[in-house]
Amino acid sequence: MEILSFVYFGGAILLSALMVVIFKNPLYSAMSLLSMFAHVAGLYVILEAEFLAGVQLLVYAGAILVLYIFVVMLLNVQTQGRVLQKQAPVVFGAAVVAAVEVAFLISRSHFYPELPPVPQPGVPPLGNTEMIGMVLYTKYLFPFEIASLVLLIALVGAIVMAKGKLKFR
Amino acid sequence: MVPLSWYVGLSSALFLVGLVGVLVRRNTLVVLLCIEIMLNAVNVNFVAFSKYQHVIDAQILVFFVITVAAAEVAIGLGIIISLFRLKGSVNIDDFNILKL
Amino acid sequence: MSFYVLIPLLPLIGFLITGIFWPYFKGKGHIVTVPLMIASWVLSLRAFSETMSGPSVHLKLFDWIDSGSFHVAISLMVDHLTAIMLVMVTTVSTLVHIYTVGYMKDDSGYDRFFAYISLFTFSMIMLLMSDNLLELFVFWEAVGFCSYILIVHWYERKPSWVAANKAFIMNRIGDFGFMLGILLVYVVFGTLNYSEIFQKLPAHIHDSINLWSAFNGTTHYSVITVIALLLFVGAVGKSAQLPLHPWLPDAMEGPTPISALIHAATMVTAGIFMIVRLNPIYNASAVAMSVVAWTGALTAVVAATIALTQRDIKKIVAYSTMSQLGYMVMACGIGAYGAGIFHLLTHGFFKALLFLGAGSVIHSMSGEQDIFRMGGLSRAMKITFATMMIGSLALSGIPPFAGFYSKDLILSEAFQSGPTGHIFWMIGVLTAMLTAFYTFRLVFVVFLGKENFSEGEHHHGHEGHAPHESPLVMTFPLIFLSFMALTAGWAGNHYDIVGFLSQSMTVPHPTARPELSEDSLKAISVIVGLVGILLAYFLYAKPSTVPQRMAHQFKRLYSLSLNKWFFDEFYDLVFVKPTIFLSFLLWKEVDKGVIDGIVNGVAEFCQTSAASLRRLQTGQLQNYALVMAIGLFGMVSVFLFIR
Amino acid sequence: MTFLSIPILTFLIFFPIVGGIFLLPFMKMKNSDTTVKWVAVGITVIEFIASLTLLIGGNPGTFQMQFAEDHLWIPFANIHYTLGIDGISLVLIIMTTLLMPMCIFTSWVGINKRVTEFMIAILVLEGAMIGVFAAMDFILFYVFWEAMLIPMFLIIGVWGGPNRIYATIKFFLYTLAGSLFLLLAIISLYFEGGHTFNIVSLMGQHYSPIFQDFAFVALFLAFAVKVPMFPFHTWLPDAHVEAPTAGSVILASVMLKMGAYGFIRFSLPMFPKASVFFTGFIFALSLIGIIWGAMMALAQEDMKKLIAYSSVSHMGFVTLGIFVFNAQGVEGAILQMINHGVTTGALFLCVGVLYDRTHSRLLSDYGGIAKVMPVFSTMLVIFSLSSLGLPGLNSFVGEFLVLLGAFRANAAVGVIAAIGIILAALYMLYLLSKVVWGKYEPRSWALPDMNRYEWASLLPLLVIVVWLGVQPNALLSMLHVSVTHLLGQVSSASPLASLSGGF
Repeated sequence: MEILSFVYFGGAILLSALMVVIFKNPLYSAMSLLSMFAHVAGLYVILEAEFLAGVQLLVYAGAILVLYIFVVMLLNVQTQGRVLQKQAPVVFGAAVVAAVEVAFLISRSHFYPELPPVPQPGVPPLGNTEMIGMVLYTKYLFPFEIASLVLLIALVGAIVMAKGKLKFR
Repeated sequence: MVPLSWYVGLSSALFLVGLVGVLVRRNTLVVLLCIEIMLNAVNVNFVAFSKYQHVIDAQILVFFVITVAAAEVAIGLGIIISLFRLKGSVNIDDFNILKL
Repeated sequence: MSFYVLIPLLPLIGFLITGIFWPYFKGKGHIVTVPLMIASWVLSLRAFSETMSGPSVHLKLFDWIDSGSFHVAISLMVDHLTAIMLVMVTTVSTLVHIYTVGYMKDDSGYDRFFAYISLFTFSMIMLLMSDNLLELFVFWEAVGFCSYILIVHWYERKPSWVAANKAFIMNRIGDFGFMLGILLVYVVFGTLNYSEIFQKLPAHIHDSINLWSAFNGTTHYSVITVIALLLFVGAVGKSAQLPLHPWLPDAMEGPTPISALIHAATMVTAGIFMIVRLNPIYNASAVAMSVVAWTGALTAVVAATIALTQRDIKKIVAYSTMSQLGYMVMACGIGAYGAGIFHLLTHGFFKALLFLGAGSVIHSMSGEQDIFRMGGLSRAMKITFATMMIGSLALSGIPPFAGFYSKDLILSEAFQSGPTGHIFWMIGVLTAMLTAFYTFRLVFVVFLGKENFSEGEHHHGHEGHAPHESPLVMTFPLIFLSFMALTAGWAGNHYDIVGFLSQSMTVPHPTARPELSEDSLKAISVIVGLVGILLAYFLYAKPSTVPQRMAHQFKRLYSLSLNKWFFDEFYDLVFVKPTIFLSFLLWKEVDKGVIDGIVNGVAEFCQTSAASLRRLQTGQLQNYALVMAIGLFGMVSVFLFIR
Repeated sequence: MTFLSIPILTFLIFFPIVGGIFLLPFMKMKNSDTTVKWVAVGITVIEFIASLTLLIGGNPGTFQMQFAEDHLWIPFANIHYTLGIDGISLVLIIMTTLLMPMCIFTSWVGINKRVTEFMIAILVLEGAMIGVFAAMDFILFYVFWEAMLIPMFLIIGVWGGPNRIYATIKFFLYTLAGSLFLLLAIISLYFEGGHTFNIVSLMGQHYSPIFQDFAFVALFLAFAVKVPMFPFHTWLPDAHVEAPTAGSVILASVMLKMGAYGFIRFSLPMFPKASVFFTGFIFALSLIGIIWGAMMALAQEDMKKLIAYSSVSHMGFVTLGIFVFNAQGVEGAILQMINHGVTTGALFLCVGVLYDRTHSRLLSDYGGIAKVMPVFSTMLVIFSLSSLGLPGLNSFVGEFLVLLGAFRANAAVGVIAAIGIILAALYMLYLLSKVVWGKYEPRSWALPDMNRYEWASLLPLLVIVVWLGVQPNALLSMLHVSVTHLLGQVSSASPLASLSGGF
């Protein structure tokens, strides 16, 4: 069952990722990406990261991609001329080599077997979301604050740039 | 039980697909989308290892990656809009004004 | 401080006052310098009289250079040699100062001129009073500078500054040798002080030096000979000996008073003074002595032959100066230092006289210098004629004039100085005849015969009347100098000047002279002189075509003499042109071409290679990313497969 | 010793720099040029007076560094702010401070755009130059050494002639390329010499012969460019020709001395064995430089180029004197440095006087100026004569001592060097003949005699030219102890038997 769902989600992820690259129209690419995000979220569920799966759907699919689609439709660019760069053949060649390398690397690598869950005496096992909450607000509190700052800056930056009053030379 | 190496393989393949997309597409918007693919490839890896090693911290990292991705998209799209205003194009090879 | 300091100091003060405030004098420059000069002259007479009786004076003024073991002080030394030279120098200088008042009247550089002749006199006095080689060298060059700046007095005329440059550079070449001599003296003796050098001389007399050690040569030379010859190079330059003489005749482009003072009586004799001053060194080297003697003899005769055909009144006198300097150098070369100095002194008086007389002629002719455009001047310029006559007789060695005694002494000493001495004697006699001939050629052409100038032709802008006698300020020095030319020789002979001078020489002069040939030798030189005068009379006193015909007959000899043996042309061809050509060639081809070419080439290489590398920088972000990716996977491959 | 309660050397370095900073507001002001010039004159004159206190407070009887200051500056690499001077640096510092007011006077007419900036550049340059002479920490030295380049780069590049960009970049890159070798040597010395940059303690070390050779060559490249020695000299004529008068003066008088100072301060005492080893090489380059510079000067039509090439010739004497390793040679070389600074500086000032009137430096545009500018002509003649080494004026003593030292070390070297003196007469008299003598032909420009600013810039130099010619001991006496100590450092490390050629 698990293997089956992995094959499904993995295959769908790869396929929609390829579609992103292949589609000429950016709108279609964005839609394929939506599919990929959804399937990645599914994969997270298999991996018992339910909170992340939710975040993936909410943030990526719900926020980021919508933003994309807004922009794509706002700009409404007609794709003219080549879709691919001139260097595409080189890239494909390099990609094949890289794929072989990675495959070789993975086949050569030794992965540790799955560790047995550490029983925690006296403490009731927590759900995924609670655990993330616990760690995020204790151990990673400072990076969390920084992340918020990053978002703030991104917010400000995006506004400043999108306003377009700045004069580029 | 799915072996860990499958996940690694999946994430590598996804990463490569994203990378190829970044390198070959002329449309800046699509390049940005492909960057998201690459980020997701990394995230998949993180989550897989988190499960197999029982380390919750990896998921926190994914959380941060998503945060940064959000920020990046906001800024990136802002830049693209500015560039579009400037050049009337979103083709990446039109943006070579840094070159002498 | 004793009064000796004042002798050089007074002219120096004169120079400083006139030199610094010259714009304010406005043609009154003489009111400061002339009295100071007279005072200096009086003091040098006193110095002379004190030295006659007392010991030589030695005063240290101040330490000049101290560096490591090297110490040089500026000092004053007055011994017999210095004292007697001082008298001559200050006398001539004073007279020239006075003469200048008349001669340079109305000249725009009047005050400047006084400043410089005072500076010259100061330098010359210091040169005479120096007690070490470096001090000598300093003032040696200083008088050279004064000569330069005075030759260039009329700087607007091209010949002036060409001549001045020539004088300075030729002297520099001489000084090059002189300086090397000084350096070698210091290296060998460890001191530059005369008395200390002479003290240490015996210890080093057999030292030898390997001149080519830097080039792995093995030949060794006697150190003393090398020193003597190097120092002599300086004397050759300063005293206008062959082959560094061409500057002296050209120096006549300067005003006549300085020709008389610097280029006849004083500065040019510095070379002879130096040799005499360093006589122990020269005595220690037979090779150097014969080189000196031969140089002098050749100069004497070559200069005399050139003087035969010159037309410029000052050039004739200049070549005669050169010839007489050759005499003195020859005298030094045969060891007759006393005779050389004696001739130097008498020559100083009568040659200054001749120059000032020539100046008086030029002055009255308003600048004309060609003797064949004068003539018959004896009627208008009686004093000048008389004094010039006395000077010429003295130069020709006719008794009882000064030249007779001194020249005769040199000739007899030459005759007695061994087998080569006879050759020198013969050269001397030949020169004496030539001297008498060209001197009286000058006198007869200028003062006798018919007037070869038309009235008013040379008087543009001037008074515009016939040649006139010069004013008293100019004739007074002439008269004074004729008096000296008359008496100096007799007095020198009578009071045994040679014996007097020998007191300041470490090697005593041999006093025992064989009396045998004296009178016949004297007779020969006098007869020879008279022959020369008579020859000149027949050829030039009356209008005659003989000279032209002779010139035609001996065309080559005539042209050799007229063109001064082609020395100038030779130097121009061998040294001047190649140097300039080489400089330009090296500058254009090597300095700009090769050296700078390499520098610019390196820069250009960087630029072109950067320009081609710049194309890698496409400005396409994806190119960069691709290269990064390839690099990354390349590194992975390296990590994987080439471990 | 302090000045206004600041340690004197620090004061000397930073007073002009701070002064320059205070001038900054004038940049925006209108009609402030004259004020700025007077302020700059005031600063440099105060600086000069302050530097004279070094003379009063200094002890000529010791070779120890005097007026020493030492503060830790950058702790992790043991870099200190160390200052100190001995007799050699003392005379160079005083020469520098003396020349600066003259540079400002000579710019009075010639510089009329961006006056404030120019004065700031000059003042900052002065501070950096004094810093070079006073620094006793190698890194500090290097900082000043490079800092000096920047204002000079600007002075040539902004206020220079038509080809100024080429000249200034050539100057900058050439010197910088040399300096990088200096940095290399400094860093390697740090590791070889016990992790310190203190110059005095680096001198006390013994280095292996191989290291000495390499470090010497590195230092040589840096200093030879600056001097400049023979094959590295081609930046000099270009820089001089394009630089404004003040720039030429500073370049010739002070900057060229840095190279020679480097040889004396670092190469000799730190690498005595290598110095002896490379003596023949340096002799050869110096002699070629002496003759070469003189011959090049003969071929010039441009007055500034002529004087620039004559500098190459004169500096050949300096390097020659330094490497003969005897008291006369080294003292003569230092004296020659000062003399060259004064004389050549004065000659450049003279050219500047002419250039301000005519805007031409070509010899063929002049002739007979003695007629219209008698006082100036007198000055020019005296400085030219000083340059060609007339005894009684300053240059003679230095050249003579160098020749004496060279002759003692190796007779042939002395002889060849002496030829340079003949050639010096050739090119200086050539200059005089073309400019001062001859018939004056009126041109489109007026040639009034010197104004009071030109008087102010030339008269002090004239006095010094004569004074040093008559009383060189005044300067030499400051050098004796330092030079003796220096020679002791060299000879203690290596016997000089191999050098006494000639006999």
